[in-house]
Amino acid sequence: MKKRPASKARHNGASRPAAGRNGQRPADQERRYRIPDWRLERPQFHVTQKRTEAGEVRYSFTGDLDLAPPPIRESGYLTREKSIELYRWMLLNRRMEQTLETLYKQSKVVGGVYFGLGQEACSCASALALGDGDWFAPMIRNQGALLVRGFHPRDVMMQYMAKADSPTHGKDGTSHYGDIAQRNMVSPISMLGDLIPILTGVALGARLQGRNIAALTWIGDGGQSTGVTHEGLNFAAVQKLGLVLIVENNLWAYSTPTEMQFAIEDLAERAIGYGVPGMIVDGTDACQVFDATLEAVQRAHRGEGPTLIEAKMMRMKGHAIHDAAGYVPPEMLEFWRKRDPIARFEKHLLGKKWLTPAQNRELIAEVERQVDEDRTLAEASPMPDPAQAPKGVYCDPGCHPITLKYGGVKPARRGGAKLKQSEAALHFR
Amino acid sequence: MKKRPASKARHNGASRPAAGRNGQRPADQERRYRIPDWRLERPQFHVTQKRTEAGEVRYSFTGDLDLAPPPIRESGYLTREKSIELYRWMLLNRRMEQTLETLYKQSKVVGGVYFGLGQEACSCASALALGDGDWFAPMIRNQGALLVRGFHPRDVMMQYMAKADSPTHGKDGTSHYGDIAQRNMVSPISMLGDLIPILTGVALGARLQGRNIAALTWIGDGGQSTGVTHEGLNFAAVQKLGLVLIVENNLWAYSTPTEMQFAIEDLAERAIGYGVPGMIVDGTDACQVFDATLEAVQRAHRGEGPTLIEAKMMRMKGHAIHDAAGYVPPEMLEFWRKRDPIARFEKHLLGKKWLTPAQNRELIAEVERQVDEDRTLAEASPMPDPAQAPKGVYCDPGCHPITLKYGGVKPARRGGAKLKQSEAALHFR
Amino acid sequence: MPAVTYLEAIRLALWEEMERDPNVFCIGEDIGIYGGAFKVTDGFIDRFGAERVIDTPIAESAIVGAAYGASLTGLRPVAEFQFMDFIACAFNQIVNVLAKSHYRWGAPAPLVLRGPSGGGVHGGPFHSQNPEMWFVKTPGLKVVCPATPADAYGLMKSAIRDNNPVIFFEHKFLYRRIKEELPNGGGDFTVPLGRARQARAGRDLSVITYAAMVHVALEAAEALAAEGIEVEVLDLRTVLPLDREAIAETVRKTSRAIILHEDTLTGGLAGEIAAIINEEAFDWLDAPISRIAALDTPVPFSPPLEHAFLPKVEDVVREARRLRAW
Amino acid sequence: MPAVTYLEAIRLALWEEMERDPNVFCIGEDIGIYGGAFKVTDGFIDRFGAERVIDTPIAESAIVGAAYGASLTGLRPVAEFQFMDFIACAFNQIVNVLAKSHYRWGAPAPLVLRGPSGGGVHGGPFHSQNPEMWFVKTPGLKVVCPATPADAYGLMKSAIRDNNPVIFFEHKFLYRRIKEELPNGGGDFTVPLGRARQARAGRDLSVITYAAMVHVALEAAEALAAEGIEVEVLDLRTVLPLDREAIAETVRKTSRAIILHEDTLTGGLAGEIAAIINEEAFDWLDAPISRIAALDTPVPFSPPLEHAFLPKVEDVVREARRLRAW
Ligand SMILES: Cc1ncc(C[n+]2csc(CCOP(=O)(O)OP(=O)(O)O)c2C)c(N)n1
Ligand SMILES: Cc1ncc(C[n+]2csc(CCOP(=O)(O)OP(=O)(O)O)c2C)c(N)n1
Ligand SMILES: [Mg+2]
Ligand SMILES: [Mg+2]
Repeated sequence: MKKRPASKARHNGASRPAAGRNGQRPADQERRYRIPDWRLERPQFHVTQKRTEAGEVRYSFTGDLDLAPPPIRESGYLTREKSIELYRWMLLNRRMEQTLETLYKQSKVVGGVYFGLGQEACSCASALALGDGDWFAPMIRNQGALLVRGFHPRDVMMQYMAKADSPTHGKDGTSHYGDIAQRNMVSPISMLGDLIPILTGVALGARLQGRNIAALTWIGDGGQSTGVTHEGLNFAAVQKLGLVLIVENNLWAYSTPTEMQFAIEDLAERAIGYGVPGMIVDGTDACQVFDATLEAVQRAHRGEGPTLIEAKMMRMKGHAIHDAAGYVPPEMLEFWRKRDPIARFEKHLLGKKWLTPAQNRELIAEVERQVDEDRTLAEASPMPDPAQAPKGVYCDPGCHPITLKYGGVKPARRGGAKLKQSEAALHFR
Repeated sequence: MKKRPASKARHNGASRPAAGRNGQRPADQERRYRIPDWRLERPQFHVTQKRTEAGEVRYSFTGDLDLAPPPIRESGYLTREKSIELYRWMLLNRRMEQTLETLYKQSKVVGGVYFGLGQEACSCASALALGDGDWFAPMIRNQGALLVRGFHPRDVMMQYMAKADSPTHGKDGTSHYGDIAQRNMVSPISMLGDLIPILTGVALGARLQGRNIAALTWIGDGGQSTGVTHEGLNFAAVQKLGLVLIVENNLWAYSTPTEMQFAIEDLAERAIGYGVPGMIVDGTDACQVFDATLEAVQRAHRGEGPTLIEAKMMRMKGHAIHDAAGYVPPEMLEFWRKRDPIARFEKHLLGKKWLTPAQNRELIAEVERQVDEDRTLAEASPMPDPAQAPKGVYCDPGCHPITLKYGGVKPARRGGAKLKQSEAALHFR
Repeated sequence: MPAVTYLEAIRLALWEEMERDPNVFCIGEDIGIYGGAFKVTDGFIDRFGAERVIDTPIAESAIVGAAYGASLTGLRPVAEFQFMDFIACAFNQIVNVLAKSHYRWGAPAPLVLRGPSGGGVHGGPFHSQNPEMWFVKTPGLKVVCPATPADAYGLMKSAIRDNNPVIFFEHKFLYRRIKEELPNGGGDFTVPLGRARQARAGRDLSVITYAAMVHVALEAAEALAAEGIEVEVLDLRTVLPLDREAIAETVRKTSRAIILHEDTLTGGLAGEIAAIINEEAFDWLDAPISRIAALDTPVPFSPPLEHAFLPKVEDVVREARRLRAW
Repeated sequence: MPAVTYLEAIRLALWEEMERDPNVFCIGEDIGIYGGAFKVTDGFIDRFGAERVIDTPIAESAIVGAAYGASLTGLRPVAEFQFMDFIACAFNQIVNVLAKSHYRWGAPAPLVLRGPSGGGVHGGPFHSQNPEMWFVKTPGLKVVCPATPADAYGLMKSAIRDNNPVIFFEHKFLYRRIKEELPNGGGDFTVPLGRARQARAGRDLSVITYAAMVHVALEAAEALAAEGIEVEVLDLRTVLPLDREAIAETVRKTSRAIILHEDTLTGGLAGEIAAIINEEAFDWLDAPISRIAALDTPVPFSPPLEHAFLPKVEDVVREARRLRAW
């Protein structure tokens, strides 16, 4: 009988003292886990509910505010060209959202607008780390990821304006659309966490067809409290499926600080309970996000299972455009404003001379042109025809061929097992 | 601005290297957590799906089978008297279940029968560690806990026989009943994990009324995969509520081994991700279970929040009586049969001379008498009157007074805050 | 007392109940310092403290489970869903635990689950649903869908004082669109659960409806009155339990019935009511019962699509004319 | 080919579909080596391997989510719920993700969610439910409730081949109680979704029903035939989409209708069908439509209580006599 080593290597490199045989051990055995933390600074913040002297309950804040913004961590993978591409996506992401804000103010948007301000590095760099055959499913703040993966600013704009030519033709809004034919994108779902088992299933479907793919999705510091997050990640871990889960810890979940969402320091610690690698990056550092995601993607491609990456940053606007975020201690915004991901990356590129100031200006101008053009196109699209409202609930015969993304399952043909008679659960006779 | 120490003590005693300021650290930072493991042996088992030469897929087993059963770990709390009481509950638990099996074979049971064979120490010792004002909610294998908390074997028997005098009067079966008036017991719910937020809520209700109580429930190695387990434990951790969660790792979830339920060694590791104390005990050692639960209960009483205790043991029968458990490698049963919790505890008590063989025989005989008497009473109860079927769906006026278990909420009266006008979310104008 | 909006009426009722009974408490996402996504509990935390206005993690099953647990200790929790669409995330707890609690083991569950539902605000497929039928289908629950500020106030008080789990759907389209003076000069009053209200008397035809559609029915009734068709509008207010007598009575009086709801048609409440009418007033019926409901689709986002999706005044007018001519 | 039970018919259909189409796979709890709680997939893992017969952790939302995800890559997952009662734990994924998928963003979800439902086996409140109305109420889903082995076989094949999410309720009371020879000599055949079946022809009265109650209706029809009342029994087979024409046709023929289902009364399918009859056959009706359904309670455990809870042959006989005499 082969014995299993007591301290076998586990995904997160966990180790513990070898099991003694019938020997009593101290009651405080320590376990060690590696949670790589790539950040170049580790600010501590603490937000609690306190009653003010005026008798109101407000958030009270303490934190490391006096840190100087760190440099960008050098990437092990990003070439000059790729870096500039990434920078461009981030610019496009921001510019598009600024334009959405304008459109909103002009009452051209239906409903609200969600922003990823301050989180562009996280959305864009992670999406850029995916390979062609990989899948992703954005959350509402990952509008940059859509651009990276081949959608146009006009697609997003038309969604917000509920136009006929939007990807969903007005059936849904915001960045709630997807594309299984070309861009391997699963549409966002409002219910937080639902995408996690779904992306796990996408990876499962690919593996059944003989391909280990990466399936990337994001979840907030708030959304990770949902049960489906747990179910999905655990299933991915058990099945060793290539889920790449980026936990976007932007310190707030709508109006609620992280302290009221979980009782641990770092959400990366959650990885331990699933036996998957977990790590921490600075979500405002595009290089860290890119490298960490790329390594997770590579792991997925090698069939080594899921990875949890906690990206720390700050939601720099309210929950959506209607929310002035008056509950957020202003010092926090101040602190993070100095860590603007685009400004930091710009400085990094300029500093490395990968980008000259002139090239930078041209890039910015070009991005603005593109957004303006798209805006014109988007505005020109008509509203949908009401006759479309009842259509499309079902995929009726002929409506869609079902395409096997990776060529279909090639079953290993086995023996001559035949269907045999079987017994039902007896006490339900 | 007060800075938060980077390595402040956390619930599970987690520590990590102090955060360097803007200094790059190695990418493999280690974190240390204390997961006390009180077991006196730490067998390793490993079950996987393998194709046999005959072409069938079956479980293949490797494991530490050659260990000699360890002694019982001395309790820090159990007096002689309490130990004998505990032993008696375990005997009663087993004897009652044996009688249920007999009743089933005589076709007197409606539906199936669930057993806690091999898990009596876990059910009884944990329930015994609760104080009077504490609450509990058993799972199907914790029938021993019902006895400890004041129900009679006849109550359980009548439930299984669907009798009119059963606690639910035939409305529900098995151990699916509860008692909020006297015994502070929430009825089991089939959907695994649902009890966890409920017990958290019970503790919340008590705290609002000024009492820190312990609220104990159990969850299986299988059931812990459910989303609601995550939601409930996380909420308890955030609110520091006195949930005591005993994870009964009996190596199987129906027909599925733990290896296919989670990708970690020990479910106690899950505690880390919630920032709560987690530990491991031998579930067949009544002293370990009692001491660990008692300390968790004391922590709850002190308002220090939840505790997760993983109790390792083996389900010594099939999932329910209909299930012959042919899928279980027989070596595993063999191994654990030598670790019968009752036999071990009996030996412990005899060895300590806390019980003489004569006393032991008398105790056993008395337990048998009690069960036989209860069986007679239970069998004599009539089946319910069909006219009761439509009744009791609602608690109509007068049907129940709502009793405040801990005297009700005494609100801290605050200032003269008045209801003022308010704005709705703007983008839903 | 000045007129209050539908939203203010709900806030007021909730506030007063918390003042009256310290065992009432609120639990939900962002309900504390923020005061809730729609600001129903704005300022509550200042008055009642973080102990009784509990901001939770985003975990609907935990919220419902914890509310139920607290109710077992005798308290009366009021749980908010940020949007009632998210009630689907706590579905199992509601239908399997709460609804069966009293029948299975005699434990009352005096709690309220409340939040905004309904469309017409371009909320799209995940922020516009009318999920009442999931619960009307489940014995053991009570389900409330008020249409007016006064009813919202009085029903909220009844819901909180009830010993059963009550699901309270607040129609978000109405939140700030309708205003009225509360009866009883602003003093405490309740509206009993399970009783419909005659929103308008008429002799020619009954429109049986609830929630936002009551206002559509009333508008249609105005228009039809000009044509000499006198429409009676029955506002159900509570959809579980249903007021069978009131339904029977109005149909026996008018012999023609339209059932109108904003929820989708198939499996909607209209079927249930059609069956009740059939059982209670078959011999009085002079025309088939007409159902007007939303399209059998998810709620589309774009205004022209959502407009096509929702039942409209002209639909009621058209059906009324058709039935009248039957 | 020998006669097969309802359960064997389902197994056979599933097995043959997995043989025919390698892109069909099974996922669920204990479905592998154990072959499922009711042994529907017994031996499947030996034939198709652990890759295509996937035993999961106990996590219904993960199962449904993963099945949906896999379907997006073109596969056709068949997910088992150990009991359909546990479908409540995946409710949000089903109604908000699967059902809306095609409408929202054009992604078909060719998958089947299947498992045992229904009472009569003393399973108690958590192992006996008929949860079909939660889904009939939700546009975008299809819902199947077969009553016979042949239909179970043919409908399972159609469900697997359909490009929409299909919820397939297998009535556990029928699993091993009924047997029949499959048509087509045991060769492959399908039964289209959305089409009812005349289970018995008659001129005096229609009983419209589905699943296990079809057999109750047929037994009642036998008894009534002896009294000279010729009952037509319509077996709906698919409850979403409903076969409106077949419903209209039988009522136009007999002018009297009983709707019978095992699900509880309020919010049950009978209401929907009553409305359809009203819309399609009002002028033909000679008596009120009668609904026979389970009591509006959770499913009680004890046999005498469950017997009182469930609709019975004598209920149908009594109602048939009453309607006949109207
Ligand atoms: C299951 C569920 N409950 C509630 C909501 C409402 N809601 C939408 S976003 C949000 C806050 C999310 O916070 P977080 O996950 O941290 O993401 P962030 O907005 O910070 O990016 C809430 C409560 C939801 N979408 N889903
Ligand atoms: C949510 C849910 N899904 C499925 C089931 C069916 N089921 C009942 S017990 C069981 C196995 C439980 O295993 P475990 O949690 O390890 O407990 P054990 O039986 O070993 O004590 C399953 C799958 C259930 N009760 N609840
Ligand atoms: Mg956040
Ligand atoms: Mg187990």
